[in-house]
Amino acid sequence: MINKVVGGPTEAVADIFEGATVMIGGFGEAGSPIELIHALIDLGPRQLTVINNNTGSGHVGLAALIANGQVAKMICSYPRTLNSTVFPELYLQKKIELELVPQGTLAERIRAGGAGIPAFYTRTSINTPLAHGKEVRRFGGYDYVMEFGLQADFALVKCRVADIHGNLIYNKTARNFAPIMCTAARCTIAQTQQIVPLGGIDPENVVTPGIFVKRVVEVPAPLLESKLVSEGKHYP
Amino acid sequence: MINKVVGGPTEAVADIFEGATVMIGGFGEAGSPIELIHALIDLGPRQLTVINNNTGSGHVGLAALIANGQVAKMICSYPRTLNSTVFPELYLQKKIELELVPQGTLAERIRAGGAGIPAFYTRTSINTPLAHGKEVRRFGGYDYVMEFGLQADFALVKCRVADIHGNLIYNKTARNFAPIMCTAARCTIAQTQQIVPLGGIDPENVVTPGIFVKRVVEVPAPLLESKLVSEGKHYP
Amino acid sequence: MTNNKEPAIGWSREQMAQRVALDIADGSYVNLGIGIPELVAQFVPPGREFIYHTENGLLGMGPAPSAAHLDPELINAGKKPVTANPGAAYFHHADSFVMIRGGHIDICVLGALQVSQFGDLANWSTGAADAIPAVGGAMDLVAGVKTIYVMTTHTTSDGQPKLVPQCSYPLTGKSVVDRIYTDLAIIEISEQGFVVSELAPGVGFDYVQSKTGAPLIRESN
Amino acid sequence: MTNNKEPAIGWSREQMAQRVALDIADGSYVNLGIGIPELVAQFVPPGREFIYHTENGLLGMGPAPSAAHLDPELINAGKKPVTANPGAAYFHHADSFVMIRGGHIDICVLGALQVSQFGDLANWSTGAADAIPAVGGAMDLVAGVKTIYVMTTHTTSDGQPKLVPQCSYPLTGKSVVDRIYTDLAIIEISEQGFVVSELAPGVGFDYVQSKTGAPLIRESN
Repeated sequence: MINKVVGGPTEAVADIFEGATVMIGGFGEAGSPIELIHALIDLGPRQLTVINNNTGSGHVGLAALIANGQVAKMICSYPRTLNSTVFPELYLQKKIELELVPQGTLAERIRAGGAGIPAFYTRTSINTPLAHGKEVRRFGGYDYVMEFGLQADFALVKCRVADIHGNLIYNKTARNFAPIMCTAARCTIAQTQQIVPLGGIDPENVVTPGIFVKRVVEVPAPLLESKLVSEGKHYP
Repeated sequence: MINKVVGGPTEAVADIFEGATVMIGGFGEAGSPIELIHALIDLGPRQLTVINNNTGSGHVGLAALIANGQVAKMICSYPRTLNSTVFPELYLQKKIELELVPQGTLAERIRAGGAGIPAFYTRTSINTPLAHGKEVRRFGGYDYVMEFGLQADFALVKCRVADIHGNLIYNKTARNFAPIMCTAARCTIAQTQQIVPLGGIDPENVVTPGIFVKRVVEVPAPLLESKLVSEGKHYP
Repeated sequence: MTNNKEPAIGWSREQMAQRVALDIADGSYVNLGIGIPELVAQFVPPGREFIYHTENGLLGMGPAPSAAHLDPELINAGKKPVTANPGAAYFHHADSFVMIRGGHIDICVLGALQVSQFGDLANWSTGAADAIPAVGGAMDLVAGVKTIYVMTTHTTSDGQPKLVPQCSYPLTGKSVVDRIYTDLAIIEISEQGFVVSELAPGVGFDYVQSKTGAPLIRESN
Repeated sequence: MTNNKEPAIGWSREQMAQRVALDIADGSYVNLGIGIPELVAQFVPPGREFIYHTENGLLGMGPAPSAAHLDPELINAGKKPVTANPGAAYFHHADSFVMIRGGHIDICVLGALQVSQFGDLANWSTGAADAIPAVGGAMDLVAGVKTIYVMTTHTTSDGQPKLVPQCSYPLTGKSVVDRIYTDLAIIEISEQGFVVSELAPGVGFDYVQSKTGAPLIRESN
């Protein structure tokens, strides 16, 4: 019978391998699956390609994963944010690669990856440096850039409530990239503040249907990135 | 201040014009906005292009709109269903045009139309007659067909609950095409069984945000297409 | 060993459905086509759980409701009333076909007009001039679902082979079928063509070959 | 009529925001860029209602919460805490950019590094070798939103024109800006270039021209 709940973050991420592509949910700290990221730091696989809107802040969560030398490449829209120093330093030293993607194109590329759409056209970035080298095509009198779908080996996301089939609902703007990342990864791992019995989520209100989720791990009181950063915490 | 509620179906559809493209929600009778369709029959504009998964049944709703000679072209995936005789007869007499689109491609084309995506690639229909004349392109060793986004002048949808800003929630599988059609039409008109005050829909549970809806009309007890068909009813 | 008599031999529709269900792994996400494939849901082996997807917008579809619980807005892709199991989810059509096109559904069981020896499927149109073409989600399903099983009578009602060298009807998809369950046999699609992996009780290889439009290969043991 | 003195003249940031708000129709769906544009929300004219979109996934954004009601998971695109008004909706990023790319947002107010006389906008990068490039949703907004207003000081902090013949910084979008609100004037983008439609009180046309890198056109009356 179907039960996707696993014992803890360590077990949940245990098969993430060297060179894997990992989508990580969150917009800043909202929706960042910090316990799963810390378990990934404990596990230690290197040469990861990470897809996230940002690059983390301080020395915890995603920033700590980068600081630990595990990330070869970031695909993101906004790599500098308040208290973000780890990525900028490594980037200027040419020790980490960056693929900069407009935020909406990043979202659409992830959705396309999950939807079996290999490529699509968008006006976003047309006539800008971010369209360099990309195919441009005219539809209805306007130029559009061709963009490719993005897929990943793993997705790590945070949600508010899950059931044992992996149906998920989120909290406010912490939803952000998680629902589309769940669709675009071969193995989606969700940390949730609460696990409810089957039927505990109204079928009308499910945001991520369980078909997109492989593992669920309960983290009732997740750490708050901004609090750790303000306290000057480092992980590990 | 924003209040999208209008007095009734007649007022709601009053500006639908000859030659307009109209998306109509519903999968069979589930989600069919039958009162709005009947108001459109009363209004009488002709030469419409209608986008719906089917072509209606019996002599009410969409089938009656077609029988009334108002539809020049149907874009749909499955034009024959139980009790569907109006469209087949006109089609065999070459009195109505048909663009047959695979169901998932139809859904994705509507979503693309709403999302500012002029074209995308899909494997669906590759090596079949429905790919004839379409551009084929290879990505990652597989062939894909290019498909175009679909937009409309109007969308008519049915929902369960709406607020005055046009936020909508649906009932079970009556949701089907409505949320994407709302995004792809310049003017979306929703009939709802209930109108609630602002705040009456939990922001976490909104399916169609109000930005996609222009008009809301309350129809507390909508007619049931299958009941009308079994009673042999004709509209008008 | 062979049996060339014409009376009802081989598997019943229910036995075919049972045989299909046996080949579906626990925890699979399954889409059942309209018609015979719907029977599969009645034969889930003990200890297994399948989650049913219906492309009109429901994951976790349950059986038909009692007359008292009919809801005309809770239906399946065949537009028949169904129920939603605990843990179900409703979603719109674009999201539903993300599941299909994106390769998230494990198994789809479909009916067929014809299947070619290399796995081409024709199941949406006979191409007749006076037919109303209707495709629904069939082309999306064969293009996107990981494993495609076909469940069909071995021949048409007038005895013509449905398993053929090449489909004469318009295709639903090319090289998409993985396995065929008929009333006479279970047949795999291989690079060499049709391979018989199992015969119905009392049905011989030669008999099945006589009802098939393309060469059959005996499974090597 | 002209005024070439250097002390603080023209509109304050608040007055600029008020002026922008006056030009937004009742019932508009509005996206306010990070920084000065955020001030616009404080000056909604009486009798009008705007609905604010923030691209990280909220329509119906309200003002910053009191300290007691901070929720680190309810933030705006600038990652600052906000609230949700009655009638709000949360959605994921792909759906949020459907609103933007699909042309559903009526007005976006953005800051600028440079605006060219034909409406090209540069607001994401100075192109400096040691800069960390970061674009966020700016390119999506200018490509998709129906009307783009720019709100900016007329010159850089060291007095260089921000309104230029051609942007020297990397573009966010080409021919995307409709109107510019600066501390000195309101300037429309026309096919002929910059057209001054309104001067701040006490500010003369020639003075604005002296602070502008491209020719200004007087609005014909």
